[in-house]
Amino acid sequence: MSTNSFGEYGGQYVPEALMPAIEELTDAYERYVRENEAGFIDEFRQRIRDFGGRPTPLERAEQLSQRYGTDVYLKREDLLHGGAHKLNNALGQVLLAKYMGKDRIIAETGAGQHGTATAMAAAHLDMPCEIYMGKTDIGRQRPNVFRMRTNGAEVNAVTTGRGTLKEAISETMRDWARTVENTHYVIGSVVGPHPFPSMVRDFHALISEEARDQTREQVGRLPDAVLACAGGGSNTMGTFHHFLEDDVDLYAVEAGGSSLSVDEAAGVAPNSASLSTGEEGVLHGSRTKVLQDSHGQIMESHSVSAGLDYAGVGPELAHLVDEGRVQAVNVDDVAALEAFHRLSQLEGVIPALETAHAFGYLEQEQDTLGDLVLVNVSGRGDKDLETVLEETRERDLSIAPDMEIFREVAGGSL
Amino acid sequence: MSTNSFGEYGGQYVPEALMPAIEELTDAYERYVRENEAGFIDEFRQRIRDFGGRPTPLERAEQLSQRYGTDVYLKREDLLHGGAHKLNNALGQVLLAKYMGKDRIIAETGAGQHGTATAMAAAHLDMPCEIYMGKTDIGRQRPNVFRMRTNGAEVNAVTTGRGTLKEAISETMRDWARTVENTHYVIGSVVGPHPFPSMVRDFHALISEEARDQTREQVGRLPDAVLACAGGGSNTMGTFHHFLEDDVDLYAVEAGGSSLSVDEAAGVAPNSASLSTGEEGVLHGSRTKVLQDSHGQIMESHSVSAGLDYAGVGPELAHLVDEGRVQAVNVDDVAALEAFHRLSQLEGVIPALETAHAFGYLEQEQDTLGDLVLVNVSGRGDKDLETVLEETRERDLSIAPDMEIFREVAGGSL
Amino acid sequence: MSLSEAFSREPAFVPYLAAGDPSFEASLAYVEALARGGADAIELGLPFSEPIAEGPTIQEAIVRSLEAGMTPERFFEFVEALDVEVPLVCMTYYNLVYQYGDGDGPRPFVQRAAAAGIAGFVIPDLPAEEAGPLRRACDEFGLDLVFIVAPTTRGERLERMQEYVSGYVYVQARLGTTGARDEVSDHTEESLARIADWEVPKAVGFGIKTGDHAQRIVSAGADGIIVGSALVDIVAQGHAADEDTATVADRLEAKARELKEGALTGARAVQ
Amino acid sequence: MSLSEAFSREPAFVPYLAAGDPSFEASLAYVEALARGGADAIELGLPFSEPIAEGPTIQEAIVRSLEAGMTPERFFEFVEALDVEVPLVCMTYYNLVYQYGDGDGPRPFVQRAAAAGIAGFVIPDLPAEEAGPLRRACDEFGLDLVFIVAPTTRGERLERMQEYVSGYVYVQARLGTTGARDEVSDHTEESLARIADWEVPKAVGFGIKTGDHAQRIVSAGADGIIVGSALVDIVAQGHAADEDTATVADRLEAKARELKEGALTGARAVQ
Ligand SMILES: Cc1ncc(COP(=O)(O)O)c(C=O)c1O
Ligand SMILES: Cc1ncc(COP(=O)(O)O)c(C=O)c1O
Repeated sequence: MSTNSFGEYGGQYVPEALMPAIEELTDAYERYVRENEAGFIDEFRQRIRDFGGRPTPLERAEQLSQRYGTDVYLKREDLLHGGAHKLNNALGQVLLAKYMGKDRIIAETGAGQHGTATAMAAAHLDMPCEIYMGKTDIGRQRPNVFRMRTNGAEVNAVTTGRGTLKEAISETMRDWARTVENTHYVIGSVVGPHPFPSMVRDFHALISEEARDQTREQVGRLPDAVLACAGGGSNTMGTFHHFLEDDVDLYAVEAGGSSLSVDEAAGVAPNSASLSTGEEGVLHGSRTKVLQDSHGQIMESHSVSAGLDYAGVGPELAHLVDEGRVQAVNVDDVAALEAFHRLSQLEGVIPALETAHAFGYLEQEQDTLGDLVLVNVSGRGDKDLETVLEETRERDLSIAPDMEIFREVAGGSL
Repeated sequence: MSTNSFGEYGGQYVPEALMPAIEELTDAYERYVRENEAGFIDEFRQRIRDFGGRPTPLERAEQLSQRYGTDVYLKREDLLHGGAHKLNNALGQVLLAKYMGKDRIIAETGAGQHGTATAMAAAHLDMPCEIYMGKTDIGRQRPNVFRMRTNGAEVNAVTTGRGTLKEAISETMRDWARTVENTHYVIGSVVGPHPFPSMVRDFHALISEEARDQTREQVGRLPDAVLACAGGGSNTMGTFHHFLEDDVDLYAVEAGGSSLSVDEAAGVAPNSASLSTGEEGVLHGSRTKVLQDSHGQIMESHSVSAGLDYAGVGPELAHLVDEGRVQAVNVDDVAALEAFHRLSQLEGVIPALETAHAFGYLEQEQDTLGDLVLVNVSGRGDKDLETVLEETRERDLSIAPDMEIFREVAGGSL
Repeated sequence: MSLSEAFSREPAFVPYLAAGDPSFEASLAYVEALARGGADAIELGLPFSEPIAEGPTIQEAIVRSLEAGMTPERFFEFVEALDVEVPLVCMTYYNLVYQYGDGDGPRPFVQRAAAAGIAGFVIPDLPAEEAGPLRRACDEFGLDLVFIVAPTTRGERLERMQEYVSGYVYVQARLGTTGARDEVSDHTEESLARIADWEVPKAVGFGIKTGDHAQRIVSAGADGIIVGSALVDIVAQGHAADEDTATVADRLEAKARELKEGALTGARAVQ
Repeated sequence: MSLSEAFSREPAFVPYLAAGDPSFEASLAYVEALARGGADAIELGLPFSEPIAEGPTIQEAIVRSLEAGMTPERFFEFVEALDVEVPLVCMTYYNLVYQYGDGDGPRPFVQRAAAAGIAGFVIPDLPAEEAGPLRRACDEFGLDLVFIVAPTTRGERLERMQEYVSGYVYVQARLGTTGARDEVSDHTEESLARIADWEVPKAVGFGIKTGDHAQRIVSAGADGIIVGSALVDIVAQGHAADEDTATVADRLEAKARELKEGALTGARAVQ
């Protein structure tokens, strides 16, 4: 049995052609990331500060605190360069690739957030970069495609399957299998074969390193509960990591989508709640909790939030849930959309739709989370405005602002 | 003669109905902002840190430094909440309105950056907020309209004139004349009647306060030259303020547009270079340099960058230019578009089109600016992607990335 | 006749039109019709591209006038071409005053205005604080400088204005911009009370629409009424309906009579 | 016949098809045609929804097969329904192996495969490091477990694999995913040299398309050739052109003959 495991989860389920690269990466991870060889970590910290904008603030959410009768604090990863926590990892990995002497970067992207972060990091470090993106996603995430191209990255359309994240990951692995000698694959979450889940977590652990210090400094004690949304689980693990040994409740909030049930025949799970409802399986290089049918075929997941729309989840998070250290919970599309509007209106912070799930849970469980709750704002919602407008209108949510102004001005339809 | 002046510029040219409010504001400015009465400045600094994300980093631009053989440093205002320096001012003024006991906020917006910043600040501080925006601008700046509405602000369409910034300012002044007793007008740049130019400058002066300390700390000395783009001039004055007494060259880079000439008959100046080519006049409450025809009618300005597209400029900046303390320079649309792509590709920082003007000047004058150049990145360019794509295609610029990927995926037109 | 004389016999009716709206010729006829209808003085708007104190009605008049080619020089020609006996007040924004001539402050503009026969100025974006240079030029050429007292104007500000004002004081009936309203504001009496001891005549404007309004304003103690948007509306409607100048002029004259009559009735009520 | 026996007489030709592509029935006919054409062993793909090691040709075959209703259970029925004499190797991804039956690791899947007559496995996403449980199950039921040696596989990794491998070793001719290519890679000889002392037969795959390729590979020292995409292409074209099963089967049989012939020619060149 592999030793690269979190309990039963983890491992390295990849084609043999990639194994040498994975071993090389494991070695580089141990030396540069874990042991700061050649001052890697010092350089990473300096760059994520000057280029990325760390530390991000911890902000007391006044209106939410009042609403819930609980002190609510926001960890503002939305202020990181690029608009999401994603840069912590992208910058770390591109820098590591440089230390490893690689001269080409590839990455997959779904909603485009990881792709844009990687493109930024690659431009910053002067590395050629190609991003794989499903053709469906290219169509619906135009602005992020612009951003990647503008930063000089190539964007390769993935036309297999439904043309979304799952297919993009598979396609990036195929590129890597071909180009592994000079290329590093910057995976976008705490998923994939070891050492990715540990390494990506370590880069994101700056979130909890700062948040823990900030809460102690600003409030004088540790939070009772920490909430983060979970897709692959990278912002989640980053937010939880330094609290794991503390007496702090940790909640991973998944996308409940439109329903927790699954449609076996169609191969579709209308949610992305792999921690809550998935079964142990092997996907994209690691053993973890996976949305799959009874035969082991991977399901198409679904969430209103593209960044949570993934059938797997990080193996460490799966393990922590099995251990009872992390609570896996979920909220549905409607609760997330409402939370999106609530935070925007009450706090002047427009969250990513992914992030909004964490606030949906806060709304639902406001009475049970204790007196001091920390929520990770994993990203900003600028990218989601069109989607939210559309999804909100379809559902006729009363909390949403009307957009009559466009009709007024255009004298017609939106 | 008014004492609220910068040399010949400044003053309070507003309707009598507003004068009491202006006096009240002047008093509040003196007490709260200048003298930190009731701890106003302490609260402002704490909020702009926790909510806004200050301090913003000072980053060495490695690729640019290499390209120019000069140390180039970026002051990263693009990382401020909302994506531009604008929040410094918006948060300061909304907070001040609260201290003054006002219970309603109004503001004008052109490109939508000041409007979104004000909407965010108002949501954060739980103040009702209405934004005036020209109907032309509403049409072409949809995402910013979404953001304002999402933050709970009302957006009022201004249908007079060409329906852009100039008309929106006039309309906001009209609202204020009606509602002055309970309403504060959050003006969006260092323009308008005293005390606005001084007050807005003070809120933005955090930029140079930090940048000056950061350069000394990170480089061990002060820069030889400091560059900032200039529309109304708020990021400009904020970036220059604490360097005014130093032996540092200051460059205000205006939008040269398509040409520095003017079309009197059409009432159009195809640029926004009021410092470089404007004449002394009175606009929107203060005496300053203004783009006007020989009769004194205000011209329609034009720049590819909506945020620079204004016929006036802050009176203090006009004064500093006359004094020779600040150099007024300009670059045209093409140079700005090229600089947009250059910074995006070389540094992984997609600048606002406004900001790109400063980098256009850096490219042109790379040899004459000294060994250590500081450039203010006043905002991020996400808002400009569609515009840049279009304007770049029209001009067939070779530096721009192609967007073939969309054609590939759609199998057709963009 | 001087401006203050225009208020001396009976409550004065002071109409406003934008000069050159919708054309130079028609506008001459309209202004003359107002004089025939009983105007005691007339405010003539010289249009500025950024009329921050105007409501939509007058903004649109300004656009029509500018599009018809109005400039400061044409404005003076307009004044010279007018065949009316009553004093004329130029209402405009400071930038036009400031830019005129060789750029040496407001003096050239005032000199030219005096030559054309203008009796005084109202400059809505020029508070007393900034009015020194214009006041001096007016004194030099014997012109009046009217100031606006807003409902919010109090204390020191009133004193400063009292020092500078001449001709009449323009009492703004309510907050906001110009524009006809159905209600007459309560602020009027309070404002009038605050400046009761001023020597200049007190004319009330902003929102007066009917003879009835006029009557109530005068019975509240005003020495005159100023009416703009209600008249500009008539011009605008005539323009939109493409009516001939004489028809519109008649309608303006009739409206003027109604308003003047209202003012007189108001005055009788006071006595 | 065991897998290694299939390689014992002469250079072996090992074709690959996705079972059930484009339908259960047609696929049976195609596999049988390959046997007639001279296959010494056959790799049968059990399609998985995320085939990360496959190029576009085989990905599409997998989609066709899944859409035609292929499942692990149907796969075993497919194997049972086949009328061929040569050993059959199941090529699939680990999740399907892992999930089968009561979820108790890979054992139930191996047991069922053995019952159906499968001789061994190739699992492209299962490196030696993770292969312990499957190796043990294979041993229990007497099945082979084939590993892939990539051009990048060196040193310790080779030793670990040598320990686990049985049946044959799959030598990956070049980096990347499956798919027919026009060039034969130089890596092949180097890879073969690195494992020269292994006891299992060495079959080379990835990119072999013609009899000519086959000949060169065998003359470079391979004990057999594995051909997938070039055959799947024939299935795909037949499906696209809506040709009948017999026509496509004939074409597959002919292609098989060409490849087997090439291998034999290559072997003669070595002798
Ligand atoms: C803002 C934001 N939050 C969360 C996620 C989900 O990823 P993870 O669960 O790896 O943090 C994404 C993914 O795109 C994202 O963009
Ligand atoms: C990013 C950015 N920079 C600069 C400006 C120009 O304003 P100012 O000259 O007041 O800094 C704007 C205005 O919208 C802006 O959004």
